[in-house]
Amino acid sequence: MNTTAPTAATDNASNASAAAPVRDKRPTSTRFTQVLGVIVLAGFAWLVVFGLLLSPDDSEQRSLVRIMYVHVPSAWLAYLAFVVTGVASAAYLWRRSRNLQWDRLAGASAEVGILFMAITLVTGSLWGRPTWGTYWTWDSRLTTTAFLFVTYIGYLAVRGLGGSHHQRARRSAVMALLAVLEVPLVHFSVRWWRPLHQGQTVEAQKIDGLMLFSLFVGLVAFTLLYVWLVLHRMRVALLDDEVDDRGLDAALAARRAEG
Amino acid sequence: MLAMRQAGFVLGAYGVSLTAIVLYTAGLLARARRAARRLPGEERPWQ
Amino acid sequence: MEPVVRLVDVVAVLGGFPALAGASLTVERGEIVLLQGPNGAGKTSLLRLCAGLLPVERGAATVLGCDLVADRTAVRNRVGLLGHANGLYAELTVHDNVRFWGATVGASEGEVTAALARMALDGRLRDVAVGRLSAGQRRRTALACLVARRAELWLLDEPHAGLDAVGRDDLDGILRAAAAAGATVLVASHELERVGRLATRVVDVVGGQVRAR
Amino acid sequence: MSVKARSAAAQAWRVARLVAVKDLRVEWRSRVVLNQVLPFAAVVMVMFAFALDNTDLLTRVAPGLVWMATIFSLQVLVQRSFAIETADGALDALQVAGVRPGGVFLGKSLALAAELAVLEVVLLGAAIVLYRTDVPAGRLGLLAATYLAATCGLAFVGTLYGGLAAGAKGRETLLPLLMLPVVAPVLIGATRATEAAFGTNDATTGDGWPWLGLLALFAAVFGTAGTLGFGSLIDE
Repeated sequence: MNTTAPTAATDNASNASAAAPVRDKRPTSTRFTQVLGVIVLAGFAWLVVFGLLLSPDDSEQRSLVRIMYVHVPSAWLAYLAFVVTGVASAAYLWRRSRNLQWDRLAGASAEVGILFMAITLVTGSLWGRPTWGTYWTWDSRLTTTAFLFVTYIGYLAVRGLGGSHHQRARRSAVMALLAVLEVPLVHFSVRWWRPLHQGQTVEAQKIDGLMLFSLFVGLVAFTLLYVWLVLHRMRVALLDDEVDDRGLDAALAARRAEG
Repeated sequence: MLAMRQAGFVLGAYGVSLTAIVLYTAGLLARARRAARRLPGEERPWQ
Repeated sequence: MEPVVRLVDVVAVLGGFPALAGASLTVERGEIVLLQGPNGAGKTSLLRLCAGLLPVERGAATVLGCDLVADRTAVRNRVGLLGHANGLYAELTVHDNVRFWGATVGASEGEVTAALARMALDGRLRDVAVGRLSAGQRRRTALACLVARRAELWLLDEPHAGLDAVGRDDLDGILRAAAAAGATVLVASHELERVGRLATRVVDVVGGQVRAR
Repeated sequence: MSVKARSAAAQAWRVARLVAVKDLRVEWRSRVVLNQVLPFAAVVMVMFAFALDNTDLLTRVAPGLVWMATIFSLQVLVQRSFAIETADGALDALQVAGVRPGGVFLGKSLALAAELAVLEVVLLGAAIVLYRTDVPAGRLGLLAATYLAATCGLAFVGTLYGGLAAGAKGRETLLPLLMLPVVAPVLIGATRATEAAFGTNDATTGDGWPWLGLLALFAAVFGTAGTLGFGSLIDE
């Protein structure tokens, strides 16, 4: 929307970036997210080293159990992310103040949730192919997950429809709450439809202490990554909204000069 | 160590996951820089 | 008495563009105010804002005692807006359309008939589908819907567009009658001569702002 | 219920009737559903037969095909339902008229449900003729109840997401993306219940009733959500 004010903004930017290079190089970083980022990197390093090199093979699943260290945490966090989206949307509609931070949290969480859900679906398929002999099966859990994925892609599409910040927030909050209604309906109908569960995941099987520990590390690493990504995404969203408002100020000045 | 027959699936799963995360993160930080360049001197509540 | 429209330094945004850039305007009951200015000056946005369609981004706006910043839906059924679109259903007849829009505020069949007569639509045209009408006849039908809707504040955007000489005279009569009956009229028009005679006041809309003459 | 709430409900209902009658009258005058959507649905049914090319298989999957054809047609019906409103700015005018969005939602849903019902009867007839489907007389009750619940659910969802796409102006491609995942439970539930009603794959009526419950729940949930949330979705 800021087509009216690009020149002034970029001129200032080049001056300011000389004065405060770090500020503009990592504009959404704080000490907290930097520390968080280091922990996330360490967690993922451990996950990769352990998952690819150290992990013992499972008696039944053999080396495929290694995929679980990524698959299970990302699935958990994807579901958690969508729950956060729903809660934040309700909070936006509930509070009289209509704080846009809730809307940004909802949007950020949904976007990160889609990323994690994509990872869940891909790693799950890559696990399923050698285990079940197929990339995909119409098991209730898989089917529900796929629907969830498509639903939140639609949610992001609605967020991108335009309008003022509050219009976007209100419309997408209603969409998110509709998704909250839809998910259990899809889940239960699919479960009735295909009641048989395939033999699933490591939870049910005997796993040794180190594997459990690694799964735990994976869960922590993905949780912290989620927090890190959502914080940054929310800050980017705030900056984008500010850019819109700033562009509006410039456009207002230009508009007033018309007369 | 990895059994050879399944190594492709395991490496593929890790590769796809990490690539997706890295690409998304890089894109996010690039967006932040782009937006920040248009907002010099802006007060940022987290700073 | 509280003015019918009170806009103070209103900013309204349309697709990122500040259609209104600090517009201030006060209109008292019974006035006929002519908004005039070049295309793209913000006349349409001003009318849509008063109808509660366009949100108030900054500033204060009260219409018919309703605060548009707090809730822009409260004012809606008390204003009538004739925009560039007529808001008619092409498949339905003139009578059907006027009856439908009248019914939204609970108008009786008698009021609908009166509104049709008022716009000289009670003859052959009454039972013709709107899709078959000429642009001017559609405009007349849209005006008849406004009459049937008994709006307290009339917001007319280029109401003369497409009207023939008879239709223009009818429109003049309607505006006078509406104002005489206590309604307030805001009309954006390029027909300075014609509306200027009727108007109690003429204001210029330029660059998203309102300037008194 | 308080007096105020009761009068609000009465007003919403009055608006709903007004809008439903208006929509059906538009359809009666234009015959778009009759002349275009019905033939479209019939062609879809024939195309399924081409794709599957096996009469036994067709008979076996007939319930699913009937509902797939219904859902395809629903897309077209919803587009049409809101094309009426946006062609000449009537949706804006409805908002300016202060018409209760909940009432508009119910009214458009009612009209859509009526059009869907006509369509479904035709598709059912097509299934009997083209797919050799049997409808045992003793199971007509289950069939009718299934159709009623599924039709209401589809109409509510269609109106809800159709309104959103219409408010967003020119984003018609959004409609299938948003709507198809949501109607998945209806497709599953209605297909299973219809299988039970047809006796396909030796299904008994007992297999059908739980699915009917799901369809009824779906309709109730989206009917309520739409009545409450429609205003936020169409308001631009």
